[in-house]
Amino acid sequence: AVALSLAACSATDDKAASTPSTSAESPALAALADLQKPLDAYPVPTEPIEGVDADKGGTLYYIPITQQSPEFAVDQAGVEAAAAAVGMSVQVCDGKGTPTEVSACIDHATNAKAAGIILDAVPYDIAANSIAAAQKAGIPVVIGNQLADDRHPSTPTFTYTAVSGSAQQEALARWVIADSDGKANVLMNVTTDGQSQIQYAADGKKVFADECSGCTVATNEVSSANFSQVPSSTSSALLKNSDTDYLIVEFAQFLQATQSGVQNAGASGRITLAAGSASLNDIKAVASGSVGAATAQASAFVGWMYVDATLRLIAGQSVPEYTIPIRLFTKDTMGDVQLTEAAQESGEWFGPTTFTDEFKKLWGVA
Amino acid sequence: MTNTRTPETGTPAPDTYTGLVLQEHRTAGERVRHALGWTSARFSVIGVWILFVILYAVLVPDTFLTSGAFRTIFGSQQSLVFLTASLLCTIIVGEFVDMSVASNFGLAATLVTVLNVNHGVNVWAAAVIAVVATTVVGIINGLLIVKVGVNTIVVTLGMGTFLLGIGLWLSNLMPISGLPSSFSQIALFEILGLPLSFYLGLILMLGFAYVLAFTPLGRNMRFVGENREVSRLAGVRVTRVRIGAFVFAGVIAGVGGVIAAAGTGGFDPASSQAYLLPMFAATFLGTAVLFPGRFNPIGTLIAIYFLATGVLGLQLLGATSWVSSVFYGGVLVIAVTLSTILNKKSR
Amino acid sequence: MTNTRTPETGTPAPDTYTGLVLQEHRTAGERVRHALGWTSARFSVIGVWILFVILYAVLVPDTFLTSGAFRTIFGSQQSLVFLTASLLCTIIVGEFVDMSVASNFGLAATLVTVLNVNHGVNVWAAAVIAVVATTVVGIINGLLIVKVGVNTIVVTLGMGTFLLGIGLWLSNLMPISGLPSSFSQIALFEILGLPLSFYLGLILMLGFAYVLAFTPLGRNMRFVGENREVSRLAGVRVTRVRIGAFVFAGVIAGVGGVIAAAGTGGFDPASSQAYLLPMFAATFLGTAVLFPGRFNPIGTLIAIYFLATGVLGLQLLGATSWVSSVFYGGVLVIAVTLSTILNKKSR
Amino acid sequence: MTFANNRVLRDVAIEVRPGEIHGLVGQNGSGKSTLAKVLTGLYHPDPGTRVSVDGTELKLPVQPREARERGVAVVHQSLGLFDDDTVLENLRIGRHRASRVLRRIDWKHERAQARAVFERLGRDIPLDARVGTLREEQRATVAIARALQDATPGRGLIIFDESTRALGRPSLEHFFRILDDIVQTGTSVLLITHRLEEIIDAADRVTVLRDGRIVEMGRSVEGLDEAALAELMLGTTLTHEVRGHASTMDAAARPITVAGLHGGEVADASLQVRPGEVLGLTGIAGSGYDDVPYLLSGVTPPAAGSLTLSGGELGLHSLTPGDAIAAGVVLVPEGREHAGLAMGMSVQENTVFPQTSRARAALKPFARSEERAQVADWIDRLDVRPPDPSAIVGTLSGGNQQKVLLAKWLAMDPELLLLHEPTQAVDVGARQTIVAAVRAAAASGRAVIVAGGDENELSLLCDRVVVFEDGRVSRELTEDLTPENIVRAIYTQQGRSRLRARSTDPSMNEEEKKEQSL
Ligand SMILES: Nc1ncnc2c1ncn2[C@@H]1O[C@H](COP(=O)(O)OP(=O)(O)OP(=O)(O)O)[C@@H](O)[C@H]1O
Ligand SMILES: Nc1ncnc2c1ncn2[C@@H]1O[C@H](COP(=O)(O)OP(=O)(O)OP(=O)(O)O)[C@@H](O)[C@H]1O
Ligand SMILES: [Mg+2]
Ligand SMILES: [Mg+2]
Repeated sequence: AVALSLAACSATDDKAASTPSTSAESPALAALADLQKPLDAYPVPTEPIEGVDADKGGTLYYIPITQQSPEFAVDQAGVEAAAAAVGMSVQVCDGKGTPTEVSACIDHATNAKAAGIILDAVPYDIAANSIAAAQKAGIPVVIGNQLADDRHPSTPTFTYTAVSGSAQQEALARWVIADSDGKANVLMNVTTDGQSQIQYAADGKKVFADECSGCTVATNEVSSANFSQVPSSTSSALLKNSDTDYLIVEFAQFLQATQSGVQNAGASGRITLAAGSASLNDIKAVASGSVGAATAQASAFVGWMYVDATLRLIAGQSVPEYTIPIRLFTKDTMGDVQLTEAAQESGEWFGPTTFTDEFKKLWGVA
Repeated sequence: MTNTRTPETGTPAPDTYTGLVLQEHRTAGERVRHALGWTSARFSVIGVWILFVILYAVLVPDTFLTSGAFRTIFGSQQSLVFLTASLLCTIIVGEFVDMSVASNFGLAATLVTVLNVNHGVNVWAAAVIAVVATTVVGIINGLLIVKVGVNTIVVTLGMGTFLLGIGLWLSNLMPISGLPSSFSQIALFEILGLPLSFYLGLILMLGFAYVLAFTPLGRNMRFVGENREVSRLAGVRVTRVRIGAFVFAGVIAGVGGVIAAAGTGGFDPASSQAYLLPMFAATFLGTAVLFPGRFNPIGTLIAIYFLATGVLGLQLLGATSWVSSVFYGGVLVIAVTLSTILNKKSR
Repeated sequence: MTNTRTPETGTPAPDTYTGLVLQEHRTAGERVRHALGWTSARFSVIGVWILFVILYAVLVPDTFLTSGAFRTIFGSQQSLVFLTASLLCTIIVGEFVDMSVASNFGLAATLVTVLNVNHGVNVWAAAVIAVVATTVVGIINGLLIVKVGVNTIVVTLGMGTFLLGIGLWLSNLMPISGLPSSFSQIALFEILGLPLSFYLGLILMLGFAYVLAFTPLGRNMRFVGENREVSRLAGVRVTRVRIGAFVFAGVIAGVGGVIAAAGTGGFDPASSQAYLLPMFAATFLGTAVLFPGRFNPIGTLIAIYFLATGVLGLQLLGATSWVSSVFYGGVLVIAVTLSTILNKKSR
Repeated sequence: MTFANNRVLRDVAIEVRPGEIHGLVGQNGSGKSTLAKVLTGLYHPDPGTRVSVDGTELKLPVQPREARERGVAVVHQSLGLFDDDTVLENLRIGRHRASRVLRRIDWKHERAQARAVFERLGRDIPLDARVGTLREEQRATVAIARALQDATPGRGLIIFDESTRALGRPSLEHFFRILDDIVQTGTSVLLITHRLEEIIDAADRVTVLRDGRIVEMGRSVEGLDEAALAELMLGTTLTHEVRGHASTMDAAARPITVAGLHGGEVADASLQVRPGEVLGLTGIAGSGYDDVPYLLSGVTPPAAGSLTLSGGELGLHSLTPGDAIAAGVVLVPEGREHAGLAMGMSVQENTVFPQTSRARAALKPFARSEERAQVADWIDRLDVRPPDPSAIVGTLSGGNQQKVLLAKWLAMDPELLLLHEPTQAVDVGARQTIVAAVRAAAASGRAVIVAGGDENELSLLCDRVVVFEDGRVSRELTEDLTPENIVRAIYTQQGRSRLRARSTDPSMNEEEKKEQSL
């Protein structure tokens, strides 16, 4: 609730400085404009947590599905900073992308009587037993970067946190619509690695269906399992849809492979690229103009959010509806954004970096 | 390897494994050095393992010296144990690295889950079907390689890719789960703080080692691996032994896959390729343990837990993922190189 | 090929397995079948390739029969061409599959980008440094394997993992990019609608094939691969040839990596492992082309574009990603099996 | 029996009587080994084949195991031993007995078995020695022992495929004494060999194969002599199997001298050989004579010594094969598969290989057509069959491979030609061609050194023979180099006695037959 009102008021404030690229004054476009600049304040929850200092000395286990993927590095930094703030230590365990490794990590956390377990982008399914075991042992488990799985609903010791995937896809869709003045032939490289990713893309598609009668959308499925085939499948998709002028890459990790695919199909000239879940490097690409637009989420905030959620579970409190700030970067609206790793980890791209203090206040460790 | 005797000189070539040549005439000093080399060639890895343990115990006592860490090291490597056992089956009869093992393993894990969860097949029936499937794969590999005479890597690499595709199709590219928790007991049931699957893996490897060391079958397998033609002339049923090895490899991979699925409650077929590397690493590192230059189950088992210890320790020290790659690679090269040199010295 | 009669006896000399000797006893039918077997063993893959082309041309003419499709097939495989060439270097001199090629390739691609983008080194200097680095890797491989005598797979597998780690460390786990577009011309500059890198790959493979077929060096390489002792007795510096092969493998991988980086403007080190499979597939499928049972550059080149065609066509037909895995695996096994059988028949 | 499209045995029917030594002779590639392998189930014969042992028929294809149980044992041409394993392991491989429950091997029992066999053989070879460390002769003994242990006295058939080729004279005579004992019991022996003397002396009857067909089945050796037998094998009268060459030595020319040669088992040997002369080196196993060629060609680096050629002195220490070849010293080694030829390559490539192997301009293409012409010439000179430069060497029969190996090195036009066992396991026809070629090389002014243990070979080839003892030259034979004299010189104590003092004729009662027709 909190977060929503925040977004709303910021929207009203910024009416004046509207987006350069478009003329029409629809709320959608206004929202789009807002997405292109930092927030005035991060959507930090308001409900404080009691007895956090009791958690001092505990160990949080942070388990990303794989460490070989940039965004988790930033999440991890956030988690570590946040944990440090409450005097907890963080143990990182690389899921290495395999069910057995992820399970092993969770079991390790359970065996080690962890204060809490944070699973980043880990589908419940690939470690179902271990997660269940962890909960049986009374250890709070937080899953992030995954849509809630109805078959495994939240419990007092287990919760999903908010995701920004859909928001990013919708933002990209709106940008494409605006940028093409409502006449875009879009190809989406949809990641089929999991249910969540598919859902995000679907939400993005829906925007085109609802808000752009003049647009066509084709999709091309890519997956980590067949990484080596991303270029050729992109090429073939472009061959099939020779009138494509916008290519949305759901996850920037496939951006380079997609680009080679575009090159091979000889379509470099006519295609504008847009990518979601971008990290520093991709945003540099936007700055250099080789990518039209990119969305990113405030990963630093995500780290703090994970810890906040965990602390609430530990304290037995209910977990609020978080909102993860996202931003849409385009060459001419990103202004003087600092393209450095420091900036990325501080979260300054998305808003005032003071949100860490606000969290600390909530936790009573300021 | 074939006839290693060099006709030119009539002198024996140095032995590939146990360098027992020319031991007769040696001075005391030489004998000592030889003994040293001999020992270190066999136990250096174990020594390094102990070193690691001590190191970590000093650096991160409160996390490393816990039953939790212990259980993590010994309770989390079953998949690797089964995979390497399956790989050893064929390597020992002289077939070069079977690239289909990982995918075959994945196939079993995927099949059992899909059949049970998506198609409501009784989980035990599903398990049996899964193992049968992997066995059939083994038979096909065997027939193509042994009877038709196609290159081993081609067949297994192709089969591996093929099975990966099948697995992805079955699960329709997504992680799947939902096996009944009762079933998970075949993997997770705890004995002395370690899951049943650990003991299963242990028994498998020890049994394997026993067969190789003490039974006629084991000897025939080794001989066939050493030199096919000579074994045939000596009256070993080469064809049967070789095909048998592939079939067994299939069975083991299947059982391993089912147990893995039971343990995690599901599987992600896309991930099966991720096992290839640690699997090879452990198997080859095993040649630097106990029997230098020789593939052997016990050595492999030790290598697996050695690597697990190393990686866990690094993680406890907060190293990022690239470190463990470097560790894996570095250890593999250095350990095997050392043991090769030492083993030569000990001649 | 003629068949002979021994002057004394008037009956043909039964001197070969090749059956030529007894041709005169063969019915016309047999002779035809023999000739057929001979041809099909060599050209079946090419035939199938043509079949695919026709098939796709009929099924999806408007997308497949376009310059775009042509470009996609022939303009997208350079990385594979360089990787397989590098792999062939060592295979030809009888070293078993070099597992470090892909990572070495990745190292070069990562280095050139990191040095230029993150450390502002002049891009050409960076390229040179990258190639030097991969060459050094080749030298180390060579020394360990040839001089020290460590198992090839162990060294290369370990080295591969190690380099993967290094690559991830250099790029700090992120895909990197930002190479100057001027530099990208060494890969993308268009000639007759195909990028320069395509022609570079072509020249590399043809040159390689020429060296093997027509020059003393090539002959020495093949003899060393065939029988080291025989080569040594003929005065070939076997060690030098073997180490040389590894060094060259390093150079080629490096150049390939740099070109790949130039083409995409950067690299994702995590992706280098994704090349392993197609690389092996193409190399081994190459043994079913032109010279059955022999690794040969031209065959490999054909295999690469054959696979590319097959996969693209499937994708144009709307097949999901698992289909192409099945295709890769299936084709590999079937093609090589057939050519093996046919080749036996044609004896 | 057919390999792919190549029928190598055509309608062969052979019958071995109980208690006889049955000789089987034929040219290289005539199918002797194949016949042996069919009988033991290693190869699958074509339909219509019948094999019966001791009256009862075997079902086809012969299963190796069943054949063995019926007492059909074989010592293969290539012994079939694991050099990296002990004598005991080699002896018992494939014959281990496992305990009931645990399936363990009972090594006590295994040792007992092994000892028993060696006792029967009257040989004592350490059971734990690695076979790789044994001499060729001992290796042969191990292989023979392995076959004997399968043979139950009184029944079955033992096949020896050129098992005697590596045996020195004393062991040879001992070997036939053992055979005599064996056949006494009623077990039959099929003896495959190229040493016709063995047939004449030892066999009861002989069967002759030519091009996979039977030309003589079970002809009694009474009244046969080696010439007659050779004639049967080749289908032509052999001009001579006795040395009939005039010396081509050029006494005037400066001799090639080897001084103070050390290394391998050679301890300070000095030799002289003149252009046009063929010098033979021989001695008992271990005397070091067979190391000399490898030392002189830098294949096994000598400890010390010098070699003086017309071009000047060549320091042997740190001599590489490359240097040796450059200096005009070439080696035709023993062991075609191991060191002689690349079996997977064509005749042409193998023949011209040494000429390009050290090329300075490693990337300058070689002249294919010239090479082809040259190879065609050599194929013609040495009568290689089939005369097809593009034939894969591995598909040629032993004799023809040996010819290619010789051509390969003669084509280098050397000053000093070193040979080791140039005609081992080669039939009389091929042997003649090879001898002629070597003599021709000598005649054209090359110095030739032949190291060999086969007195017949030496007597055919050499102008002069030196005998080694303990790594030194001990005796020298200059005139009338008959096999007898050579053997006497090698084994000073005793000369050549008849191989087998035939005992009373084998019992021809109850007519059992081991028959087979393909
Ligand atoms: N017609 C043939 N041509 C060439 N080689 C053959 C032929 N038939 C069999 N072989 C070879 O002989 C070997 C023995 O055949 P076989 O199938 O009997 O194997 P084995 O060792 O006897 O095993 P098993 O008895 O269990 O079948 C085969 O591996 C094959 O290579
Ligand atoms: N495994 C095989 N595959 C195909 N052809 C073979 C095989 N083994 C032998 N041959 C061919 O069969 C024929 C008979 O070979 P075999 O070895 O029986 O001759 P051999 O009489 O033993 O000659 P040698 O006196 O040299 O031993 C030869 O032409 C040989 O090329
Ligand atoms: Mg033969
Ligand atoms: Mg033979």
